[in-house]
Amino acid sequence: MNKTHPQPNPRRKSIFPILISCFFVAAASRLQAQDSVVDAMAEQMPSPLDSGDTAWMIVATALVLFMTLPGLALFYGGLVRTKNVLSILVQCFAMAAVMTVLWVIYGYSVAFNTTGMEAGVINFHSFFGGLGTAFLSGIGVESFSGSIPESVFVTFQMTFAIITPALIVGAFAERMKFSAIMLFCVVWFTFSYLPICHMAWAGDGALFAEWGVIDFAGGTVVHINAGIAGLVACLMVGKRRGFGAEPLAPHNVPLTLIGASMLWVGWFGFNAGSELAADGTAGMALLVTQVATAAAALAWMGIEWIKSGTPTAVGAATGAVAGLVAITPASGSVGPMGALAIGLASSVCCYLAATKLKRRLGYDDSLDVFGVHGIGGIVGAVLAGCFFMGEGGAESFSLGMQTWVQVKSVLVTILWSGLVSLVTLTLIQKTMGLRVSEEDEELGLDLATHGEAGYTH
Amino acid sequence: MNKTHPQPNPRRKSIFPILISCFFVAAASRLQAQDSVVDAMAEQMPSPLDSGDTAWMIVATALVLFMTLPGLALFYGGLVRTKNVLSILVQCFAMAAVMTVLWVIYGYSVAFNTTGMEAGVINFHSFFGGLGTAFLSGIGVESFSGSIPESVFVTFQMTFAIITPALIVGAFAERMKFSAIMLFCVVWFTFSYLPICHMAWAGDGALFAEWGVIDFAGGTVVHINAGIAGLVACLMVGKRRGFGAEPLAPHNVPLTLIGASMLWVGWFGFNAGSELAADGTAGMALLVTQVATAAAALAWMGIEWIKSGTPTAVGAATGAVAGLVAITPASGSVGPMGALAIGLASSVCCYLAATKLKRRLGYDDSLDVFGVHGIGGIVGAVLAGCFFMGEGGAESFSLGMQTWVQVKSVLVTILWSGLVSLVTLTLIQKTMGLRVSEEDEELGLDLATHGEAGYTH
Amino acid sequence: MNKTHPQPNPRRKSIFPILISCFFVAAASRLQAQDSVVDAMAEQMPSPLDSGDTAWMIVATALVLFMTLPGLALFYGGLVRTKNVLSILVQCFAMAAVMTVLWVIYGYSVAFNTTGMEAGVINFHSFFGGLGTAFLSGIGVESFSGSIPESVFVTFQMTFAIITPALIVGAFAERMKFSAIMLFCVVWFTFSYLPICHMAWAGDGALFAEWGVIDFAGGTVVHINAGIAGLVACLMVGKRRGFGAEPLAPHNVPLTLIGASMLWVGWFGFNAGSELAADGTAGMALLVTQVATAAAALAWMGIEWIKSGTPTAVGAATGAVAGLVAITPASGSVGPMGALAIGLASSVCCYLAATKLKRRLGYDDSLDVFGVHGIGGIVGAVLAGCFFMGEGGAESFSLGMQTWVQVKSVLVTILWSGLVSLVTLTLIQKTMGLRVSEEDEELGLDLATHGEAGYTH
Amino acid sequence: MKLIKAIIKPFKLEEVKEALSEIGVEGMTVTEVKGFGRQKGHTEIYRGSEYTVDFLPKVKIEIAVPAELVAGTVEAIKKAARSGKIGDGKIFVLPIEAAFRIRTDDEGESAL
Amino acid sequence: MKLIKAIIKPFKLEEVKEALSEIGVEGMTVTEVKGFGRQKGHTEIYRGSEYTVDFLPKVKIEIAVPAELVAGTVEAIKKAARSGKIGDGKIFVLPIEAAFRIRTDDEGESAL
Amino acid sequence: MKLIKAIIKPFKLEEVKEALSEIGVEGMTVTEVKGFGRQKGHTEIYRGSEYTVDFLPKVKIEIAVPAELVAGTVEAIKKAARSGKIGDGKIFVLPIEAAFRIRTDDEGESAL
Ligand SMILES: Nc1ncnc2c1ncn2[C@@H]1O[C@H](COP(=O)(O)OP(=O)(O)O)[C@@H](O)[C@H]1O
Ligand SMILES: Nc1ncnc2c1ncn2[C@@H]1O[C@H](COP(=O)(O)OP(=O)(O)O)[C@@H](O)[C@H]1O
Ligand SMILES: Nc1ncnc2c1ncn2[C@@H]1O[C@H](COP(=O)(O)OP(=O)(O)O)[C@@H](O)[C@H]1O
Repeated sequence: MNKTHPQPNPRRKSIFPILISCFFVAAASRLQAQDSVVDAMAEQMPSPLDSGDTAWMIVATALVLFMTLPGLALFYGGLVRTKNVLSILVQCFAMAAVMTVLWVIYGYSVAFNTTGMEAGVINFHSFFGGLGTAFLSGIGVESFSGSIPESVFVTFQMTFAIITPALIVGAFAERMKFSAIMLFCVVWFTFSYLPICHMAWAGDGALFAEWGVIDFAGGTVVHINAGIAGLVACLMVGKRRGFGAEPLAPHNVPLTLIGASMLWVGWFGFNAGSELAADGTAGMALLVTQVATAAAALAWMGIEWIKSGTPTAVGAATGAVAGLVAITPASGSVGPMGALAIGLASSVCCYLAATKLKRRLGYDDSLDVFGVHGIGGIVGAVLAGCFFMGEGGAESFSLGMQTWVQVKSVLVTILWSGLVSLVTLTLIQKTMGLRVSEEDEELGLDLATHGEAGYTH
Repeated sequence: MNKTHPQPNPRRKSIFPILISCFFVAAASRLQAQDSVVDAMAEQMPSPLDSGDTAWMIVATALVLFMTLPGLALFYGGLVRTKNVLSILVQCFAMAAVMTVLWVIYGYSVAFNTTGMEAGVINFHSFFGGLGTAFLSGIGVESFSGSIPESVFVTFQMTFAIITPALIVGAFAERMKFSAIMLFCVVWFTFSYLPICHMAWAGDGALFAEWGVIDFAGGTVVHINAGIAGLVACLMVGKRRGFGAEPLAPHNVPLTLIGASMLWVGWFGFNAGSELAADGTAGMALLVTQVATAAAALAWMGIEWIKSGTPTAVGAATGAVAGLVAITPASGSVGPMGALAIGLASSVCCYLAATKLKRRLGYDDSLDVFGVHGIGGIVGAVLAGCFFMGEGGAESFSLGMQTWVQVKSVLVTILWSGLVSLVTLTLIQKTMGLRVSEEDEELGLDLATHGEAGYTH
Repeated sequence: MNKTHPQPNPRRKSIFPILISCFFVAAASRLQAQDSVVDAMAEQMPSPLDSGDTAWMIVATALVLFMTLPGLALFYGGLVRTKNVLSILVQCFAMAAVMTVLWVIYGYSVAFNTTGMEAGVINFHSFFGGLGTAFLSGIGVESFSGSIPESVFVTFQMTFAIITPALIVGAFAERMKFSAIMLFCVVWFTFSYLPICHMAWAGDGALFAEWGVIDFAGGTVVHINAGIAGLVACLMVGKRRGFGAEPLAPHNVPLTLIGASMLWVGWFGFNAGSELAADGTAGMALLVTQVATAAAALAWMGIEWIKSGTPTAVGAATGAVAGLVAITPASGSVGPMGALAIGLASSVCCYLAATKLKRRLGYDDSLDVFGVHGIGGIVGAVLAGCFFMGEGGAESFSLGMQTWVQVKSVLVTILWSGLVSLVTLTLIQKTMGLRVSEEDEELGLDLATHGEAGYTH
Repeated sequence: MKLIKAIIKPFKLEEVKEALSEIGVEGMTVTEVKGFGRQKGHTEIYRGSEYTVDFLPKVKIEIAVPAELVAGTVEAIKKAARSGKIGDGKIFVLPIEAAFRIRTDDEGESAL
Repeated sequence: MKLIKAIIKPFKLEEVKEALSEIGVEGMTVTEVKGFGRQKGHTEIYRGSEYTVDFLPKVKIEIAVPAELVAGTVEAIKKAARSGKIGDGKIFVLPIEAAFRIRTDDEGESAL
Repeated sequence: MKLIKAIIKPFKLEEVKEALSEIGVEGMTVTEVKGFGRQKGHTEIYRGSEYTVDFLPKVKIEIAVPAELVAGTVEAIKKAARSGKIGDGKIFVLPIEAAFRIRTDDEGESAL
């Protein structure tokens, strides 16, 4: 909602490269001539650049990439068994690489291009952006998005497009084919990530924006979206061998804690960066992110302490992530006391989902993608409609229209992502198959798929 | 000394929530109406916000949190034995979570509220701040502290309040009860961290400020304060089983080196961030931090090379930390040559403390909290009174009044923290006990206290 | 080329301390008096400080240090065998410590002092800077370099001087004497790093600057320079015991992936930081760095997938680094499509070098310093002369004069670094010897040289 | 008394343990080992060099049993550990001359 | 010659080593193993699922000794390794038919 | 059948494996162990306290062979594993009473 997005720029269309043309050629042959007049004009206007905002957004971008590499990779990598640690790391690396390339080819354009959008009108472009900025056509050193260079905006948003599919892989860890994962994620990125991102953040005329949904940093776009995809996928891929019978315990909890800490720190870029400026709202997002996370970590450890007397390390980390997820959509509008409440609520709900619900229903969401990101995202998205902070710092709570609007956006996201995931995975299953052979699962994906062992003593 | 602190704000008092009222209710019901006039006035004044300073301080905050999670957690975690690695990680996580919550409830107010303070007057409020900003009452998106949002100042200072008690846990690693640790740290935070922080940084009327003490980034507040608490605690908790007889060697030195490196990098946020702005002083703090750290790491490795021919990895890391600690109070006032001298001096003193002194006196300060933070903090605090940099970059050395002022602040901190620690630990020992059972110590705290193993092969 | 460098400052000469005088004395006795008039004048001019640029450059400095500690240390540390992991970590730590001290003593001055330089004139000072800023003489809180404090510029450049020799150690990992490594690196830093850095970045009158070479962030200065030194060194030190016969497999691939991720994230500071400001060029450097890295990681994994069906984790990491290296010199002048091309090209070339070429020629460049940094740097430096981005974002490709200029700078760097390395290593070999004993190599450098084991279970 | 040494595939450990519990074998000692035999190792690739990993992860189980239980124990292990693929492992039987329980002063079969 | 195999609790290793040194046993080989027996493992919790860890960490010591030293060695181990709690471990004695020192051409008892 | 247990220096493993292959020994089981013997450990330093590491890393090889191959196997190991320095290790030969291949129903020497 607070995203500044680039205005549609007429000269972009003139050099729009045909999508299917090889990008290599595009790199070498972009036409230069016709832009000179427009450029000359641009040079006479005072630059909108704010160096402080730019400084912050470059760093925020680095922080969000840091969340995936190495943050999430380690968080997940530590939770699997020794024989599968590299499979997780490779998947996260591959996701970062593939999504980057797709983002510059068409992702950024489908997500943020505003051609054809109109305030108050719901049309095709309320769901999908146009292709006018495909290949980042027309984005140069002098292109701006608000007070920051558009290149920074492009890269910042790219890091969100990287982490979202990377989050999903936790749900079917330790058993899904690498090729199937990559194919699924590319399709899902195109047909679920990009449109939900567009609906939420492309500005006037986009579905959620028209509804007035509050999703500051990605409750629907990132967490619910990924959480639902994870749930569908783990149901379709099936349980790991030994699930329920053996412990399948994490092989390296310190790695998981390093990862969780990096997620925590990187999330400041995610949430406070979503303001796209270094100002009071960014500052408050920083504060409430910290408060919600702390409250959630505390709550999870507290529940464990009460239930079994042993507050665990994995619990502390999982609780922290549950808090981070839930504060995400609300981080631009709540105050510290609302953040405390959101953190506590999310931790309790995610705890129940990751333990009771999962056991009851018997699905093997290996690293609790649905349990933490799906549920935490829903809790946060809904509560973002209840808690508000006034200008003087006074906070209030209400259950009203905004809450209902939030619920609508949650439902749309659940259905959309669920449907895209279901269809895509069914097609893959019918053709190339989703799952590695029993033998490969037994040997471990590291050796079977990547021909490498994680550790050699 | 260079800290900008928020001015007391009359409207805050009107909505001061009673401390004991549940913060949950507070979150939902803060009154909004009466502030509107004041807010309207505020809006007409030009905003004091500097986006560059804000950008830097958001990042500095992230860097200081990064020092604790995962920095310190790994530095300490690698130094203990396999069976206790998670206990350290959980303690650091729990510290981050608990101190965050306490900080927003009352910590920030007790540390930085200036009600009742007067330049030149020593009174109760020279030691403790008032409760007017408890629950961060009145701090909104438009509240500023100097040129940055007050929310950022609150969070930045919060990260200092997190790392200080987290530092202490190294002294009694591998043997103290988790419940006793948490209780001790909460009490110590309230009665030792908050007042020393207030004395040093709350501005005119605060004890150290009145004396003219130089403590740019926390020599007294953080390092001496924690170092003394660690010494008292490890004396009271007693030695680890096997101390002196077996090696009790670090289980994973690479983890320790990762942690030390993160401390090093994060410390730029700690020291250069303490300027609260992105300016020449911050830049110089960056430079001198790097120089002192390098000199100290070099010195420690050099001593080892001379003594045994084997410069160790743990030695390099410990030396670096000794340098970082010592430059902390001086980082706003010395130049690069002074930093070289401080780094070398600190490394030599800490080396002697962590080896000779500890062996001579026979206490088991497991991870050298006193040896490095206590001693390094004292060296730095005193030498901060000796080395100065003039505006043109010229540096000078003198032993004079300033040195004496520094010594006074060191002594106050030692006595204050020592007393608070002694009383608190005695009470805990008498009631719930400080130490785990012999069996649990043997089994390891990970399984005994947290019901989890660090590594599963 | 885009580096802002400090103007020669007349008052600096007046307090130039004699290099051989003990720096300790220098620290204490810098003269203060004569500068007062100049300072008074300086104070009346409006400060050139831009807080946003300063904020970014402080962070960029932290990011580049982060690349070495812990980034590179872990990347390399994971790739060696268990028994040598600490040797790598200690070498990286020691490099950071030693280069910092040398940088403030004379390095910065030899690299960036502009005394005696004149546009259009090639003389001694086109290769070596003067000693006027040795001991950072005259650099104070009010010294600026462009819009940022000179202290920040000094520290930022220092981090480049740290990582470059640290890169080299990968070439002769697991077998070279620690003392020989340190001696070699000190000499090489003085006679190869400093002059190449001066030629490229000291501004008008410097060799590469006069030629019009494009080296935005260090293709020649850092990567080719280090890659060639690595090649010469690994040839002279000889192969590891068992090379060719046994696998000598990495002991901890997750460590390597953590390190590679940190290199990736930190590299934003390296490349976007080389703009020395938070502006559109920095933003574009951020974007193209990300794109080239992703393309290269993808290409490496793709090659492996095609050749053996198993895209490896080490391959993904190595590919990413190959992309990062190649985009470095070009990151200030290409656009995203050029970056894609450079990333792909580099990955293919480095893959061939690290596998075919190395096997064909039979040298043991243990961690592929030449294969990735040398070759990737050459690919990037040459292609930086071929791809250009116009102001409106249009990109073009040409093979012309600029390409030839780039090739010349590459050749100079290869010859210069090769010669310095050869002479230095020959002298060391003749005197103290380059290599540890067979027994020590067998036992592992950790125990043999550093008296410590990496892991204790 | 005899010492039964069985070398099996790691993922069969749980099944073997259960099979032994069923026939009343209450104690055993397990070691992670690397096996070299007819079973071919997989191929790993490192920086373009292929090499075959000869040594495969196996698990060694040592069980001290009274002589009369040897046949049943061996049978139980064979059944539980068999996957039918090459590399399933071996069972060796060695003589034990004396056995002691450290905690008590039990000796011989009562120490098992 | 006999081979003494002792399975003990890990934290007793130092004490056992010292006890053996005292009676003149100069060599031994130690392996980290996992034991399964009467001693109950602890309970771990992972994401809300409790499970009991059956296999406990133990240390196996192998010592080759001349037949006449067996009794003394067993006694020394028993004394040093006993904590009196369940799970203290076992000692087995096996026959050795030949022994060699690799470095020299010593055979039999002189090889020990 | 006999069980040959050899304790050697880790870096000799490859050479021993090759020597055994040459004389036709096709199977073996390898364990990482720690050895205590005449060979002195190195000294480590931790925070100013020196201590000697007594236990040195060794590798234990277990090979079941028909009785008639014992002499040749021992010889091959001795030759390949000898460095001539203290700590080269030991070879012990123990009797095996029965052997089984898990995959098939082979027993005795045909199971090896
Ligand atoms: N002669 C032997 N002595 C000791 N261990 C052996 C011997 N032969 C095989 N092994 C062990 O048994 C394992 C399986 O043997 P292998 O020949 O691969 O298959 P199979 O058991 O199907 O014959 C090996 O990995 C090794 O650990
Ligand atoms: N029959 C057996 N064969 C081999 N090892 C055994 C056997 N029984 C017990 N052990 C080993 O001895 C250890 C201790 O045995 P346990 O039954 O727990 O207690 P105790 O030694 O007090 O009887 C076990 O963990 C296992 O390693
Ligand atoms: N009596 C013994 N029983 C079992 N293992 C032994 C015995 N003596 C030595 N070893 C093993 O053999 C290794 C080498 O023995 P050591 O006495 O150091 O040298 P050497 O083999 O040259 O005599 C030891 O580290 C240990 O693992």
